[in-house]
This record gives sequence, C-alpha cells and structure tokens, in this order.
Amino acid sequence: MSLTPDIVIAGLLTVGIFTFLWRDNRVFRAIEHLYIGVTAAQALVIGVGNVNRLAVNPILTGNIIYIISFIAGAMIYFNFSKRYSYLARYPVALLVGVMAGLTIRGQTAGIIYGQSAATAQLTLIAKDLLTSANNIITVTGVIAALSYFIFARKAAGHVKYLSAYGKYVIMSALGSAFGAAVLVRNALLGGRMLFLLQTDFIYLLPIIMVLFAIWVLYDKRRAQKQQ
Amino acid sequence: MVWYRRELPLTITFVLGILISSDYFLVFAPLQKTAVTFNDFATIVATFALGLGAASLTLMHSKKIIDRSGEWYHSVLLVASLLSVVAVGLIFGVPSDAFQFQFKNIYSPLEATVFSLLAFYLLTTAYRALRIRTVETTVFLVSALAVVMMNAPVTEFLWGGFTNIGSWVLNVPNTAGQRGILIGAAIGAVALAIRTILGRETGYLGGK
Amino acid sequence: MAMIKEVGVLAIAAFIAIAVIVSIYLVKRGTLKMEIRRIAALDAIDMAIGRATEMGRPVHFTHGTAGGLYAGLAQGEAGAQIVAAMGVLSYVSELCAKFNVQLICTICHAETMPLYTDTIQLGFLKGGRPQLWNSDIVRFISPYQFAFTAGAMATISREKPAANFLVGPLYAESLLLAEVGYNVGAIQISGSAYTHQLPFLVAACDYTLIGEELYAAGVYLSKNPVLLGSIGAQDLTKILVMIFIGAASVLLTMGVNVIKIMGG
Amino acid sequence: MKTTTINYLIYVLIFLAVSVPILVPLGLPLVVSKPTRDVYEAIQSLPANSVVVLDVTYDPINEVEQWPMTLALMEHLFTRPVKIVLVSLVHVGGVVYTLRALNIVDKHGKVYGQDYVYLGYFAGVEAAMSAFVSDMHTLAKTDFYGTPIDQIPMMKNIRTGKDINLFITLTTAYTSSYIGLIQAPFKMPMAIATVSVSIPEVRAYYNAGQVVGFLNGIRGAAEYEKLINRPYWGLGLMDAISVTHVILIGFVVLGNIQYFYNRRKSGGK
Repeated sequence: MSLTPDIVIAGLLTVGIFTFLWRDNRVFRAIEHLYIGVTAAQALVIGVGNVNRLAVNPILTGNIIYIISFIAGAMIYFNFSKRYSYLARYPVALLVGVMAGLTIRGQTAGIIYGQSAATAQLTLIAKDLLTSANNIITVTGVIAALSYFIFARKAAGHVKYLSAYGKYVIMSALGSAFGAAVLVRNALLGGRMLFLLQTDFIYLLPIIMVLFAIWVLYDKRRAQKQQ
Repeated sequence: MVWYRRELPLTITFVLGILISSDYFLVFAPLQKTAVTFNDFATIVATFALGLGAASLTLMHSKKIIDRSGEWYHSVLLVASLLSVVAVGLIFGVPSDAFQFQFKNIYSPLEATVFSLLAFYLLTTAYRALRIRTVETTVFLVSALAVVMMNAPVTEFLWGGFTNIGSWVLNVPNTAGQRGILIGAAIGAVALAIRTILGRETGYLGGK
Repeated sequence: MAMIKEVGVLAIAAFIAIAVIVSIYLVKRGTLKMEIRRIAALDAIDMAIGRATEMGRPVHFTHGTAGGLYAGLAQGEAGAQIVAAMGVLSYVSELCAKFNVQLICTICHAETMPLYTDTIQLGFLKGGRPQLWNSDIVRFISPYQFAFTAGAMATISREKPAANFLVGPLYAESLLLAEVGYNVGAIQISGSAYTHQLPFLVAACDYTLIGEELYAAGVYLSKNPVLLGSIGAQDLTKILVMIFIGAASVLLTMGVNVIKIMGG
Repeated sequence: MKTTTINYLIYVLIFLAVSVPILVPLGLPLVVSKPTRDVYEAIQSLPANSVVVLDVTYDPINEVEQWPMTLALMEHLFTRPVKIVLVSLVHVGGVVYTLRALNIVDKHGKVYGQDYVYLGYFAGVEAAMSAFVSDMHTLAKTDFYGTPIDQIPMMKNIRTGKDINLFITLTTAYTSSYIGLIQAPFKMPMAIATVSVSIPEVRAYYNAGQVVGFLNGIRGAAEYEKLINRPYWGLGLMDAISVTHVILIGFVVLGNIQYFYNRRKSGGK
C-alpha cells in the first residue's frame, strides 16, 4: 500500500471528525457540511433510481394506478407554500395510514403475542434448582416490569411493591445492555485506528495532527476575540 | 376547519390503517395486492420527500450564501458537494467510478468515524452515570459492571466466575426487563395507532 | 375467497381497538373517571422550558433517525414513535410560544417535515404567538444516520440549547447527541421505545420516557380527560397479559401447555 | 476536577489505549471461552467429506466484528478434509466479503467445484432460508459465477438440509429465524458467529442445545485466531479492548469515590 488519494482523503476526514472531541471548530464544521451535502445528494440519486423502478416502470407497463403515488409524492412539496401547506398533509396521511396498519398487526403478532408466549413457556419447576430459580425470576420479572407501566393512579397504588420490583428488573436490563455496548463501540474505534495506523497514512498523521491543532487553537482565539 | 384540510386526510389514514392491518389476518388475494401497492406508494412518497429535503437544504444554505451570514463559506461547500454529487450520479450513474469514489472515500470513512465517537462518549457517560446514588442507579451499575467484567478479556485471569455472573445477568434479569418493556411498548404502540386512525392522537391532526 | 388466519393475534388487536373506543366513550359519558399517575419526565418539560426562558437560550428537539432512508414514518415501530414524539413536540412548541423561547428542530426524515410544520404552527397558535413561526425552526439535515448525527451535534454545540429533547425512534445517535447536550449544559428529556438505546438515554439524560410512557405522552400532555380513557384501555390489556403469563406458566408447571393448546 | 478536564483525560486515555496496542502488541493473556472452543471442535471433529455450509451475510457497518471471524473460520475450514458450500442468505453485503476472503485465504490445494463452491446471494430473508434447506438446486439454479449447479461435481449429493453436517452462519440479526427455519427442522448442528449485541439471544439457544457453539463479536474472532494460531485484526484489537474495559472500570470507581467525597463534604446531603 502507498499514499494514494483514497487514503489521504479518508484519513483527513477521519482525523477531522476526531477534532470535535477537543472542541467544536471550523475543520469539523467544514467536514460536517461536506458530509451533509454528499449524503443528501446520494440519497437523491438513489431515490431517483428507486422512483424509476417502483413507479415509472409500472406506469409504463400499463399499471396506471401508480400515477396516484406520483401525485401524492409531488403534493409533499406544498410544505413550502404558506397558503396551500395543508395539501402536504395528504402524502403524510398515506404514510401514517400505512404505519398504523403495520403497527397494529406487527406489534400484536410479533411482540404482544410472541413475547408473552415465550415467557409463558417457562415452567416454574424445572429439572434443576438453578433453572427453576431463573425461570421464576424471569416470569415474575416480566409481570413486574409490565406492572411498572400501569398508569391508572388507583391500580398503580395497588401494585406498588410489584412495580418497584419491576423498576429494578428494568434497570438491571438496561444496565447490562449498557455494559455489553462497551465491547462493540471499542471495536468500532479500533477499526478506525487500524485504518489510521496500519496504512501509509501513518506518515502523514503527525503533520496533520499539528496542522489541525494549530487551526483549532487559532479558531478558539478568534472566537474569544469576537465575544 | 374545512373538510379537505383535516377530515379527508384523516379518512385516508383510517382506510389505509384498516386495510393494511387486515391484510395480515385475511387471506384474500385482491386485498394482498392492494396492500402491497400501498406499501410501494409509501416508499415512493418518502422518496419524493428526499427531494423536498434536498431542496430545503439548498434553499436554507443559498440564503446564507447570499446574505453572507455567519460561516457562509461552509454553506458553499455544502451546496457545491450536493450539486456535484447529484450531477455525477445522474449523468454517470450509481455504478460509475466517480460516484463510487465518493461513496468509498468520503461517505464510508465518515460514517464509521462518527459512529466510533461513541467509544469516547460511552466512557464519559459511564463515569458520570454509573454511581451508587439510589437503589435504581446501583442496580444499573452492578448489572453494567457484571457484563463489562465478563467481556473484558483480562478479568478472566483474576476469577473465572465473572463469565457466569455476566451471562446470568444477560440471560435472566435482562431477558425479563427487555420483555417487560417490549410488551408494554407494543400495547402502547397499538393503542396509539388506533387513536391515530380515529383522529384522536395529539401528534397527528388531532390537536383541535 | 377470504379466510381468516392468526385468530389469536387478531383477537388481541381487536380487543385493544374495542377497549380504546369503549373507554373513550365511557369517559365521555361520565361513567368512567380516569386519573393517571404522574410521569416525571413529562412534568419536567415545564421546568426545562422555564429554564430556557430564564437563560434566554433556545430549545432543541429531535426524534432520531430510525428508518431515515426507508420511509421511517411508514414503518411500524419507528413511525409510531415519531407520531408519539409529535405529541410531545405539540406541548413543547405551545410552551415555547407562551414564553417566547426559540425552538430548533433537527430532522432526518424528510417526509416528516409537513408533520412538524403542522404540529409547531398549531402549538404556537395555542401558545398565543403564531407569528413566531418561520422556516428556520425545522431544519432538515440528512437522511443518512451519521450525517444527520454530525449535523445535529454541531447544531447543539453551536446553539447551546438550555433544554434538549431527544424523543422518538433514536438509534446509535442517542448517546452522541445526549453527550453533546450535556456538555453544553442542557437539561435533557428523552424517550424511546427501543430497548437497545434506552440504556444510554437513561444514563445520559436527566429524564427518560421508557417504552410505553412515550406512547402515552401525547395523551398525558394534552390533559384531555376523554383521551385519558384510552390509557385505561392500555392498562386493562396489560393486566390481562400479566394474568395470562402468570396463569400459563403455572399451568405449564402442572403439565398443561396452554400455548400448545392455542396452536402457538 | 472539572467535567471537561475529566472528559479530556478519558479521551486521551482511550486514544492511547486503542492505538498503542495496535503499534506495539502487548500480548495480554486471552482465555478461549467454551462456546468458541466448541465451534473449533465441531469443525475439527468432522469426518472426511462432511458438508459444511458457511453463510457469510453482514453489512459494512459490522465489518469490524465479523470480517475477522469470516477470515478465521474460512482459514480453518480450508485446512480440513471437508466440502464447503459458501452462501449469503440475508445481506447482499456478504458477497463482497466472501469474494475478498476467498482471495486471501490459503486454500491448501482445494479445487473449486470439487471441494468448495460459492452459491451467491439470495433475496427474501426468511423465504430464502427455508428455500435453501428444502432444495438448494431449485433455489440456486447456478453458482455465483453462472455455472449451472447440476454441472458442479460436489453439488451432486448436496441438495437439502439433510445433507449438511454443519451450518455456520455469520448473520447479524435474524438468529431466531436461522434456528426456526434451518436448525430445528433438520436438527442440524449449527454454529453462529455474530455481533456482541445478539449474543444474549444466541446464548439462550446454546444453553438449550440448539447451537453447538458461537463466536461473540470481536472477542470471539480473537479467540478463534488464537485457536488456529493466525493472528489478525481480532487479536490486534483484543489488547486495546482489554485496556479500555479496565479504564472504564477504573473511572467508574473514581466517579463513585468522588461522589462520596463530595457528599461527605456537603454534609451528607
């Protein structure tokens, strides 16, 4: 490997983002604007392809009904109009309708039914003591965690102790998920550092770090002067 | 309010909500076809919205450039990169080398780098939040440390039991808590969807 | 011809639908009176905006990026959370108008722009200052997750909001935005139904709406007694699920497999 | 200490913790966990001419965790006298990584079409999974390079899930679908190499005996690299990860000491 334009660009951008950890500065902001511009454009280009595939092709092959989607899609631009902005509600109504339908069926089938059935499949007296204890904690834990979400004041008062237990179960679940995340996030950073340190970019790294440091400090002084 | 401002959009939502949800329960070919069509429509409308987004970005930043307000030179960079990538993409196409170059060397490294900032923020948050303040935060702290101890390769040399404790926390209380949150949230989501199609949810045309 | 399948699941969905409609009707008629417990995160909104008023600094609101490129608003889980987040935004914008505080919303889903426009305009109207509305409030950043995150991080660190709302279908950006918000000294109120992001929000924010609390937020904040009825329907469903889980596992221990009998 | 000072201290320490071990490997000890060893043993104990399916299917965002696993598993498989069927069932991204890995690994004289084959990517997620085990020949008319599947010698006797002796998947999510649609119907030995986030779920299958073993994210990759004695990314990052975990524990302890100190100073409030 050598110092190709790919590596130089990617390396500059990587170090530039890291400067945000020091403080917000113009190197970071320039990269941020570049990033936003590039991604918005990318989405647009890929979107044009999708519209072609999903809408234009069916219309051309005689599926006239897809014209509706074209009109609905165009109506969203009325968001900019002061007078006719309500027209932009129609495409949103379509999206929200689809969302409501998907939520009603997906959440009931996959979660409400699926997760309760999975919990109800645990026997409270299993082949050994440890499994029994675990199953009892899981079943009661799910019930208790659910009771934490009871909102009616009177009913919530009746299950005060159960919902306190539920709250601890919830906190334990969230805590363990927090702990598990440390491994993955560090692996991600490791991936970036491998790129910076194991390609030939390592020779440029000191120079760029010094340059960026000078820039950030200059920025800081300028900001202080302005205040 | 006039009917075409509120009632008609709500009717659209209502009809679609019923149609898409019943598609799952009814085996009826024409219904399935209609549901798929409307799913496509949703994707198409959202794709049109990407244009709305790009337009709003361009407008906002063009205004900044014309007014020379604030750091307008950043806006020049944004608009220029937006227009040039759109031009490259539309003229040469997505598989072209030029389009793939920006994808591989600008987009991908930036995405991975912003994501990797989490490694730093996770630690500063842990330093601040994992404290024995109340019983709840203590439970949070102990569970988090149990898993960290299991995942850290060196701790195993101190004591082999860390693995057992960590996996127990992940298997038992974690499962129970996750399921509790999931089931509760799902019930809430379904109720919200029903309020939405009835025009009763504050977040969607219901705030009268 | 048409045939019904998944009867069990259909029964649950139908039960919730009927319960919501009936309970709203009963509250309207006065037969049922619903009082709900306090939700601290939602009560804190007044305090957070009050603080922004005192400090003369803006309020930042975002709903996150889940499904940004794939019609997030039309997706089951993500879309429902966006609509729920609008319930919170409706109240936030009302207060912002009442106290004349600047509101900034950063968004990743372009298709939600009309929804934001509607919600905020109406909120400003309720708060008595409709003239506050301008096109600089709702800032679309990027449909890509981390481009949005970089932009929102920069916005927060530049505008230094006194209150930071991270409510809705947040993905990995949750911790990045919450940490930047903490560094600029904002009071942070968050909420999500994603169990993979809740740990970070709970750790990094002052107040967090967990799961179902988020979906109840719109109703809670609207303080509309009739809508509170539907919360009662949710409670009833939950209690039945709790009973079902408990009974089924006790029966299983005694050798009767309810799930199998039901055909699951 | 001020928050910003502490934050800067943490940032600098993490940078050092991650970059120093990459430049100068510390060689901190690493214990190979049982699930990882089980995957290794499952491959090691396969009799000659067994059929192994390696399903490479993940997106670039998970590259850091799953690419080293891919390489390590493939390296190991090619040293064994088995028939290898490569496929990508969920994410189209798997194609890139399969081809990249095939370019790198030492094939130990194995011949394409006789000892190993790549069938390519199939859309449809769950539909593709069940189609794959019910009849590979119907799902994949040709291999990835366009050769009709009936003309590939090794595929003659490999048709359904019954013919598979070990199924290894490098999936990201969808673990439950793999268990339900592929493992359960054929009681097939299955190993899962996946990202850490999915491990709590996979561990439940492991405990229930549905999965013979699993690799846990970057850690699993490192352990496997140690087992086959071929250090790569995984082991390279392991030192860094060890150190960052220790730093985290240290700062949590420090934070609590500071908290109690401040509380005592302010009069137990």
